[in-house]
Amino acid sequence: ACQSGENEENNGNQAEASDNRIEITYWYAFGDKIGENNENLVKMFNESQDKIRVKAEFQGNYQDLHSKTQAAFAAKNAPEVTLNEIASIGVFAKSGMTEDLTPFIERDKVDMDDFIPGLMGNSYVDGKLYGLPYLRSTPILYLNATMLEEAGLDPTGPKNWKEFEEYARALTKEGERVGMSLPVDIWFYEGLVAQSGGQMISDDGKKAEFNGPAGVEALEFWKKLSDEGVITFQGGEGGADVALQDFANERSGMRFNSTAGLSQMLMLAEEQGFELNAAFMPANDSYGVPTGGANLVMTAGLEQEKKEAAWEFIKWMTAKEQTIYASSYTGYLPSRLSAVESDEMKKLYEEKPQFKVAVDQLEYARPRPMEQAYPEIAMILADEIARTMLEKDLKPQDALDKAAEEANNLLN
Amino acid sequence: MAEIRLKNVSKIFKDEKVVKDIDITIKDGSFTVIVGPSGCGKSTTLRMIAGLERQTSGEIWIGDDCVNDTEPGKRNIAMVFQNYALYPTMTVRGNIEFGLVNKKIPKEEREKLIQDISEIVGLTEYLDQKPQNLSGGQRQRVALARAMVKKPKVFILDEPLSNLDAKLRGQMRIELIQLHKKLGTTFVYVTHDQVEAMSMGDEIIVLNKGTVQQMDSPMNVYHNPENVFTAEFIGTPAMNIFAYEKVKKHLPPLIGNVGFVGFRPEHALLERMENGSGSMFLRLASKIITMETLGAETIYTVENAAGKMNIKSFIEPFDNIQEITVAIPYEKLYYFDEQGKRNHGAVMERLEPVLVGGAKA
Amino acid sequence: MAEIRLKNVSKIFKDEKVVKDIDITIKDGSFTVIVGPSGCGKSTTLRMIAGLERQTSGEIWIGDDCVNDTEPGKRNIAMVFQNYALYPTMTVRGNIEFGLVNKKIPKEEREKLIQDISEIVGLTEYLDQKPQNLSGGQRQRVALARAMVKKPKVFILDEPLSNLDAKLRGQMRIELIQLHKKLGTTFVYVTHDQVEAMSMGDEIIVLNKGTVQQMDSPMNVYHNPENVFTAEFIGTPAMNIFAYEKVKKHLPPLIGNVGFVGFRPEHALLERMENGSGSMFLRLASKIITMETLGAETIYTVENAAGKMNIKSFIEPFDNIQEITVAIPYEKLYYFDEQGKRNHGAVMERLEPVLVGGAKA
Amino acid sequence: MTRSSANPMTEVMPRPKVRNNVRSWTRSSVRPYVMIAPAILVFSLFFIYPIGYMIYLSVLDWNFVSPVKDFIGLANFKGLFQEQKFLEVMKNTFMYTTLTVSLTIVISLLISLWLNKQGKVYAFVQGALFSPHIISLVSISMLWMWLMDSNYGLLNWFLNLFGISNVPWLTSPSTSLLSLVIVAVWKGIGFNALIFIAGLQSIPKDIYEAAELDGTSKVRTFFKITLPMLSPTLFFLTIIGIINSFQVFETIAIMTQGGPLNSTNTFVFYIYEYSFRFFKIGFASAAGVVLLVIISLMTIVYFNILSRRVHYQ
Amino acid sequence: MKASTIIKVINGIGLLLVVCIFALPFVWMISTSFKSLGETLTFPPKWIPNQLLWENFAKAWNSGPFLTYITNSIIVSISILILQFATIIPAAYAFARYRFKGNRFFFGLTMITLMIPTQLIFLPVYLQMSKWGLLDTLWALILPFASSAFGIFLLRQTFKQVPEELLEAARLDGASEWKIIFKIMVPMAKPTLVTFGLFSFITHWNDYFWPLVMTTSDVARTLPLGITMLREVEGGAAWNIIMAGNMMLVLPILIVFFFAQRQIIQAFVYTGVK
Ligand SMILES: Nc1ncnc2c1ncn2[C@@H]1O[C@H](COP(=O)(O)OP(=O)(O)OP(=O)(O)O)[C@@H](O)[C@H]1O
Ligand SMILES: Nc1ncnc2c1ncn2[C@@H]1O[C@H](COP(=O)(O)OP(=O)(O)OP(=O)(O)O)[C@@H](O)[C@H]1O
Ligand SMILES: [Mg+2]
Ligand SMILES: [Mg+2]
Repeated sequence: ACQSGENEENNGNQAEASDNRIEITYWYAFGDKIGENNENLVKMFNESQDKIRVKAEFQGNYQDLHSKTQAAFAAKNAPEVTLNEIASIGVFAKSGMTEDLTPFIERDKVDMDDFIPGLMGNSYVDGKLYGLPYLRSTPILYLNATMLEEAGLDPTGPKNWKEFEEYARALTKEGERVGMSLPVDIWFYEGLVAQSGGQMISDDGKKAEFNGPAGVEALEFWKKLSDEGVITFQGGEGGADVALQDFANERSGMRFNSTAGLSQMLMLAEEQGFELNAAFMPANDSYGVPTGGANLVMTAGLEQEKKEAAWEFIKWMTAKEQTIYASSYTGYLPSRLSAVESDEMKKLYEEKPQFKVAVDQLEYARPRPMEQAYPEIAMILADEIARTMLEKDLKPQDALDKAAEEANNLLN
Repeated sequence: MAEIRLKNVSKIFKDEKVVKDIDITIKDGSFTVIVGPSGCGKSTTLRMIAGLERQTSGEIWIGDDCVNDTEPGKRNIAMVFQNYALYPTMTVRGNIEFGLVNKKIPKEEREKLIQDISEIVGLTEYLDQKPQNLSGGQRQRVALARAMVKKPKVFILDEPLSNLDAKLRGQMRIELIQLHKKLGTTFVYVTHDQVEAMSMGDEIIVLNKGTVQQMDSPMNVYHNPENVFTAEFIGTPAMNIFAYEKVKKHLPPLIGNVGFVGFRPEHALLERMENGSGSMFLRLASKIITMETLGAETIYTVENAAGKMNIKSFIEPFDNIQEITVAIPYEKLYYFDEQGKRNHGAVMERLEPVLVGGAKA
Repeated sequence: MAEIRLKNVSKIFKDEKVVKDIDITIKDGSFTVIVGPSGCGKSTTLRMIAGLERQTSGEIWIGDDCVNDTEPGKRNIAMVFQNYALYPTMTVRGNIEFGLVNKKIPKEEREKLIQDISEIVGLTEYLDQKPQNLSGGQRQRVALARAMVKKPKVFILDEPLSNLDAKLRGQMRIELIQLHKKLGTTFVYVTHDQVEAMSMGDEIIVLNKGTVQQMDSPMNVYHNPENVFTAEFIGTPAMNIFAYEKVKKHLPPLIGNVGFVGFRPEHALLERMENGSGSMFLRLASKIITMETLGAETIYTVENAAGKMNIKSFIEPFDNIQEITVAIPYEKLYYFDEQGKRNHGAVMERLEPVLVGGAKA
Repeated sequence: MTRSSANPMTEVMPRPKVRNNVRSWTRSSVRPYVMIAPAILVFSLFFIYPIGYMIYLSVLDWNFVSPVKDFIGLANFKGLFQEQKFLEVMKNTFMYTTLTVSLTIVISLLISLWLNKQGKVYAFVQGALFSPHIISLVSISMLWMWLMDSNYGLLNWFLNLFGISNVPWLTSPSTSLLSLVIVAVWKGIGFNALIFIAGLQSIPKDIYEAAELDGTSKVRTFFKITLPMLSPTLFFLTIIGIINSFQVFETIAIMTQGGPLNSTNTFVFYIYEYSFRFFKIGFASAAGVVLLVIISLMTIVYFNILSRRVHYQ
Repeated sequence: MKASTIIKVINGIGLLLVVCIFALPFVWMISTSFKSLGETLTFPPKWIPNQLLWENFAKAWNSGPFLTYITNSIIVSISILILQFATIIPAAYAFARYRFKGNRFFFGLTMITLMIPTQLIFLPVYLQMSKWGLLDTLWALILPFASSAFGIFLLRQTFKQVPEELLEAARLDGASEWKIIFKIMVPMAKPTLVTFGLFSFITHWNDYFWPLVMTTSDVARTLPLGITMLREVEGGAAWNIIMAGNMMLVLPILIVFFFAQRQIIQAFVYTGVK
């Protein structure tokens, strides 16, 4: 219809129209910097060779992207390459919507050891590789170093739960500020469970395990601090925004958030006039974090030619140079060891050491559950956690048992 | 210009026959008025002629064509509606022009026609107004102009003046009469208003419950009604009609089948009690119940052996008098049979046979 | 029951004074009719009496109370509106009951009142109908019942019959007269209709442009108009009025300031050309323009030296005659000064002074 | 002009005219169908057919992409009514609808009584009142989410000025649904008030005058005259309100995602969530069918009430 | 006298309050669109930004092909409007003026569609569109809304109020049915059509869900999608930019409305929504 010249800078895909390049489509989520990054990379890819042309198309947030991929798959016009939020890799793979990449890896002898192991947990389903890490993140602990110092605390932050508790207490001034303000987000809870040595779902994917000792301990820890008033939970959809605002307004001294927000946080801290530090999520038995973000996947059932093209593109996107580019453009994690060690990244880490924290923390990264029912389970669980915080008398164990019961129903 | 013939035309709505085998010929160039009580089928008859309603049976002829299957727009008929039915979104010009455009008459000719017509009805300066900015009379004129401009063979007007006030109605009445004279087209006109019917029509059709009661000239309908219905319907106040039984003893014996006797309110004389003598009069001792003085005339409602009756008098009203004698000349009496049909043959036995009934026409 | 007095009452809308210093007394128990052309302030006057509109200046008294500051609901007035203004969402019963409930009249009493009233107006069987299911006449009765049931001191009726058809109007007119007799309450009645005004009122107020032209009994207003406006306004066809100049030479010299001369259409005689002689008549050679035959009467429009005039005749219509003499008895002539005010003192010089003007009342 | 001369003419009547007429007759009887055809075609293609498809899906166990479609009869429906969450969703939907519709109507009726006046000022205020209606729900949701922020929102800041402590708004299950209702009411008042004003203006003035003469108090006039006279408008707005409330989606998707604790999850969002987040097409379709049944019942009730109970002039 | 002045003052304050309650959020929106990111987060909130950051608008504008979005929005909204007029006018006329077999059935069908949420039906429509190859084209955004049950409903009410004599007069004037519709009925229903047109335009101008589902690339995307894109960032939303974007969405329609307001009230007085 009506394309104007306006978007040429964004779309590198409408250059010379009628050559015999293979056309493939690539869907991505999120706009702003992330969107620009995608568009730029695709443009670079299209310019880097003359056999394949990729069309990059924005599809909303991860949920929108997934829904639309699914609908498009049913309508048989799915994009060749798309993103799977890592917890959904399993769903897509198991319902046959994504292609097993293992043969390509083996054929092209891709050096799988170069990918940071912590990020690979969510790439395999039933032992087969279904996606390669692309824009990935983990939660980290953001600290208002200025405030910590004022309170006489070490600005590098708490190392374990005990210290975290002390920090939170020390930072809290009733009615004025709290130690940490955070949304009810299963992602963080997964971290705490991992730190306590447990996991969310059993290995065979048939049973909920978050109501085991590790899960209960995590929730009890949260509930204790919440009841005490040194951390506050922000319910609802806007919870994350509130937590951010609390932190920005110095009404909380610490914050859990994705590494993806680091650039924005640095900017904010500067504007608000405080120093920002980043640290590992505190350890309990050990450190431990889930990862986030999305992997690149190929949709199933493509013609051979398109398959090859799609693979070329995925391979290129996850190569070292592109990883470096994406990481420095967006603040997401670099997914390759070689990238982390590259000069570019090293330079960046020197300037902004906060970025390094997340990479280092990856050593303790755990895969997220990938069962088809997990989105629903996560919601049930989040509800129960929120309820635990609200209802003084609700025992964490009971709440988790209830959630687990529903989860088990869904898993079988 | 054309004659209209209805041949055995009937109309059934749902299960009700509202027009019953009407069989009339409306003369070419006549001004025919249809009167009758509400719901008697006047509008339905007009609408069948116009083609807005299809007759259930029978034939309708306009001039030499049977129009049974002709669309309204093709019948060469113009209609003026009770509430004008002007197109509110068009100007006066647009209203008049609309029918012409549909007939695909070229622009110049249209312009000229509109110019002419609007001069005739005196609307030239209002041509670019919307109807809602005009007064009742002006709207009426627009409706007329819209009808006239099509040069129809027949004009149909369904109570066109009933929404106007008395003064304007009088004025428009005269204009319509003059218009009819000028155009010479057949007019079929429905009205509720006695005065309109009497003063405008060459021919009056009295309708009741879907059947024609009488079709005649206004004077004949007034002075020579064919039945009780027409007699009572035409004239204000209505003709006084009472059972023959009740006045039998006051009258010379009658030859012929007589059920009812009637007389017009203005034909009775009112006499003071005392001088109640003289023959050739039906005399009834009466009591005055109410008296309406209307300037030039006075209407008395009186009660007597025959029941209540209205008397119209042009002389100065009697005040303070209750008892009175009503005297009706024998020759002003009308006779009807039990079915309410006029009995023209009824005569008084003891007198030399006179032509009974007041009519001379 | 109460007398109504308006003392110097005026009403200004925006910048326009639509009622100008009206100063009248409406007699207790009278049936007073207000007539006047459209927009002359009739409704406004009524609405001020009812309290729906506040007068700009002056005082309104009902009985012994100055009601300037009394709410409409407290003035003990009932009003019947032109389009009835029935509450469409309530049944007939609800409509009648509504005012009573406001007055906190107990249920049983209400029931009885409604029963009585609905019998009087003949609505008993329609009590549970909604107004929209009733005919025009029935709605009118509901409006009356609603007004009557409150037993008001004053009834105000603003063109209550104008939406009814002729037959029904005649009937309701009689019902209203009887109602007034029965109740004996003061009625103030606005109408456009001559016949209503003349036949119903004890007293007529003629209003023009917000000022009272004449207030008198119907007969006096008809036979003894105080000015050209009243003379022309009352009577159908209207009084014929022409400039004195035009007939000066046909009349004996007059003493007094005379600008206009008039006569009622029914007071003129029509004579065949030949026998145009005899004194004591104003004779004008005329040409008949149109002739409307209305059964009992014929109305001629004639043209002569004085202009166009209407003549009403109760004799058989002349056919085929164009030239005619109109003869008006001197004593039936009315004289007005240049401002249109009646000159009662004008007399003919050469004759013994007679009481000029046809009126005797 | 005698009868005998007329009869032959009837017989000579040219037949073609009749045939012509037959054609025009058929045309006129087909005409209404031709006229509604485009609209009905659009509705069939884009509304009726999908509904049929949805009904078909509701008896399947299918994840939408896999080739396996198991027919499971009414199992989805059974599952639906056994699910605590679905019952909550029904409850939420009804609560939301009832609250939204009744509050909107009551408030906008009061406002319209007040603002039903002529003049530039009133026209401006009416315009301001209506303005939320013309703005995208997406914008509105974003705006209100932020106004209702429990710590930093303008709303709480404002309440604090009056010494009222923070209301949790969207973040607590006890206030979240109410918060959505507030947004819907805020958005709906202008539209409703506008239509009420139109309704008020079409009530004849003399009825009020008659009531005044009957000595009716203002309150009684309102309940006995105004309200019944407004019943068609009231009814129209109620039904439109109910339809809109049943369809609420954007505000929930943007402001709460059905939470917290499922407290704002309503029909449409639930259906959307189940089909697209949890890949349970059959299940979601079953919920859709339940919604459809409710909607159809409402339609029937609507038409019946319309033809019976409401006052029309 | 005094009491009436007090009432006037109270009334005035009331009016102001109403304007505030309904208009302040927009003032807030405008204010925010000029703020810096930090300012949007401060508490207590600031009404007037320290400085007007016009670049927020530039930023919002540059975050996507907004010219395309706007053109698409206009094309879609206007095409829908035209198609709707073309389909609802004859349909409403037929429903209002003809008695035909199935009248009630078809009208009932129409009314049911009025009550069906799009979220319920988009999936099969999506599959259909895909079959026809219309996905990600403006057709997919236009065709499903080529008719409107609400429009038919409103217009039918209006048409029903047109006196029968008017149509008969036109028939006697030799006008065809179509001519009657377009020369008599449509002009008489103008206020209703304007109102419906405005509502339809608002609805489709603002529609978020349908374009989101039916489009996969910027070629066919509309303004609301462009705006929401601003919010879809994993880190945290930049409210100043979002509000700047929303301003672009809201302003045109706000302007249109202030011109059409009188007509709308009129339309409802006429139809009485009966
Ligand atoms: N379309 C219709 N459907 C059913 N009945 C009808 C229809 N039109 C008229 N009628 C009935 O036919 C009868 C005659 O109606 P018509 O309108 O011809 O009366 P009318 O003489 O014109 O009355 P009015 O003086 O009140 O105008 C009435 O009983 C009326 O109810
Ligand atoms: N509310 C009002 N505002 C402004 N002018 C008004 C108002 N009501 C009446 N008028 C004007 O006052 C004058 C008198 O009106 P009123 O209604 O009293 O006339 P009327 O004699 O009852 O006329 P009609 O016979 O037509 O009913 C008219 O010119 C009218 O336009
Ligand atoms: Mg009729
Ligand atoms: Mg009046």
